[in-house]
Amino acid sequence: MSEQEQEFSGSDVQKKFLYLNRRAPYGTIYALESLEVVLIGAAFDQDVSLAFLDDGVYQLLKGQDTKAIGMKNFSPTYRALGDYEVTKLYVEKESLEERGLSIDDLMEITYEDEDDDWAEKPSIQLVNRSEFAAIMAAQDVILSF
Amino acid sequence: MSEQEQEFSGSDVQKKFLYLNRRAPYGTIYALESLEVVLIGAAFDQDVSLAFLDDGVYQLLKGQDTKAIGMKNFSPTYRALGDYEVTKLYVEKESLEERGLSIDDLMEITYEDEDDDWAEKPSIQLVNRSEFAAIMAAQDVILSF
Amino acid sequence: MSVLHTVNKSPFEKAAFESCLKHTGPGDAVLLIEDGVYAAVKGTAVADRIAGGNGAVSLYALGPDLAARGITESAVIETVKVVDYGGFVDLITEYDVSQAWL
Amino acid sequence: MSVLHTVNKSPFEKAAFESCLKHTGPGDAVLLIEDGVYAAVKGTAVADRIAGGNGAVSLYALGPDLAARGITESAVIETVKVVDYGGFVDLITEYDVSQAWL
Amino acid sequence: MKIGILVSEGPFTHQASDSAYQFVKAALEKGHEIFRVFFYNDGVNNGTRLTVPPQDERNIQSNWTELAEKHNLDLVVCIAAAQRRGILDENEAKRQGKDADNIAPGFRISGLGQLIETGIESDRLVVFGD
Amino acid sequence: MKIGILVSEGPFTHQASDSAYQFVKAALEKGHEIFRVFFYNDGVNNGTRLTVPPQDERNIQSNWTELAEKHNLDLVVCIAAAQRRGILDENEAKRQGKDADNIAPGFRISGLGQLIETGIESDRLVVFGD
Repeated sequence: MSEQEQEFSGSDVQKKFLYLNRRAPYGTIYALESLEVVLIGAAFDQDVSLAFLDDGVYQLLKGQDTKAIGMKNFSPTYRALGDYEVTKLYVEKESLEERGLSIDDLMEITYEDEDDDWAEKPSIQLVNRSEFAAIMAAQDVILSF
Repeated sequence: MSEQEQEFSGSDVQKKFLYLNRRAPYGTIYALESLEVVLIGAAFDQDVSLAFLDDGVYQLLKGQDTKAIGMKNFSPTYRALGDYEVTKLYVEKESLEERGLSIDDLMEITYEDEDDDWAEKPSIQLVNRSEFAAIMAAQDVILSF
Repeated sequence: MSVLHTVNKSPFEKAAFESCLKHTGPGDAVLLIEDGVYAAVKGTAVADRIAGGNGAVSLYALGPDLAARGITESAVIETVKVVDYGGFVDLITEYDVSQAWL
Repeated sequence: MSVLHTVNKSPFEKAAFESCLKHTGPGDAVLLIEDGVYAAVKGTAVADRIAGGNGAVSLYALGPDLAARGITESAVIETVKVVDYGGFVDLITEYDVSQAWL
Repeated sequence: MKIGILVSEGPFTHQASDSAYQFVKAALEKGHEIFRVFFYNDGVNNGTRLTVPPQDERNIQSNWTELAEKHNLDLVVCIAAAQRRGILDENEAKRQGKDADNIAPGFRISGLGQLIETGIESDRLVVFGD
Repeated sequence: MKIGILVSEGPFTHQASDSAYQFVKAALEKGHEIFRVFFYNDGVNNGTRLTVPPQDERNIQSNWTELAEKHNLDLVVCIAAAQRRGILDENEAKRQGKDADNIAPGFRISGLGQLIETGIESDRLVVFGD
């Protein structure tokens, strides 16, 4: 990995990557393996956003406790995304509402803004369904899981 | 297989097996691998029924031609089920209707009734949604794919 | 004869939950497991399918799958009983046959 | 910038098709492949989602997947253009980015 | 009671194998007999000994293998499904002219008849899939 | 154009790998360049040489291997996803203390960075999954 990182850190190609998450955690592995791509991808100095819509919003729910199903609880990793300079997490408002959820049901995910004296800011941005088409159209690469 | 067949052909255990098919062919392998269980299961002198509901009704559509996707067209196998003494194929009427289909869009599947001078009879029986709960409740084993 | 129906899919992602509800008979039960447990939550767009549902059908949800997904028992619709894996086993033995809505 | 959306799931089984339609912008296109092609058929319970749909979005279905499933081109809704794998490639190059609704 | 299990999905990607494992453990604790666990469709992928999951995650294959050893479980991988997906034991590898096999300890490869037999011989058959 | 491909599902169970294969063939016929085919999630299962599909069915693995030979394609299997699912090459088998490997000719195992690189270097990235 470090070789690749070096190879690209000097490159002036910077693309807009969107990771689009539409599936719940644990029932399938897609949420976890998507997150693993995001963490590796963070080494490549690209412009990264994550989107959570449909059942993808369930990935961010507070209070996940996987002990009794014998699987690893990977939800704390989302809160570490700020350390990887992944700071744009778009969550669809309508997807939350259909599921009886509000932003208060989601984990608090923040980052320190280096352009603003390292002030702590929320990473999650609520986005209306109608705005998502524009977000997608602004990307160079969409990885959907 | 033949060993098992012998072992069970003498057994007086006869159970009602229902194979419940709810998925379309080709997009996933479940339809094909369900059919493979039915064919092997036919060697075991059990009381076998197949049910097709939801997207499962697509498995029986006429005129499937898989040349251009490079996959094997396994739909002719359904027409051979009569030779395996698999003669009860329940198709849900409402599932057909929602998909704009009628029984005329399905393959003709028949069997020769040994109790009726080998008269050729249709294997497919249209069943209303409301009747399916009773069909399921009458089974000893339901294998769903 | 009575049927235990299991649903392991989110009602928002797949038609399995809806199809299951349309195919239950009196005396049957529905057990929500894996991503199916999201159907047991109060206040969602599908909650009335359970809350206002067929009283002749008993409803269960698997506690370990609720907890994994961050759903507290107080968020679960009152008519849904929460069971653990042992309760899942008991349901399988209590009902005559099981049908998995995959 | 314009987006090519691909849908590979049956509209009767999964919410992907419906979610895709809700997230297209003007100038986008939707290509139905694999089990997604069932959404292109006339006279189904979801046909009006396409036929009465957003005219600003172009609709395509993959011919090889239609044929495999026994769907003749005459059964396909008029506003849906049928393409082969070469046409799929052309669409990918014509639109700026693609999004797969899995 | 005598309970049979069908697992239709591979490890990790879907929860099916995990759910089946937890169910089987609970059933054994309650004194039930597990007639057989039959692995079909992608379920055959549970039976490869070549997996190396991350150290902080469960090892689904070895979980099954250990449970089988402890309770003398019969874990059967469908031969037809296994051939499509590249799961082989030593005999099958030889017969198919392959230079390696990958079946895990505690699993055996056999025919689909073993699934039908599970349905006939068990009081209940429970299906875990996608 | 330079096109990158992501395949997220294994062979046979979902059509994803077949669709990707047909797409890649068509793209090559039209003179496009395939930068890389990256296999992730269950997609890594496309890269085992131990499959023995029925003789009247397509062999998905050998289809990919032959296409790669003919067109010098770069077929990359994600190492992390492969470890979870038991896909190993000789080096990995040695490193993990496993007694066999199963990677198919024409496939190589590498890191997730190769997927990001595919996104950066390709004009288009096309995802085939479930």
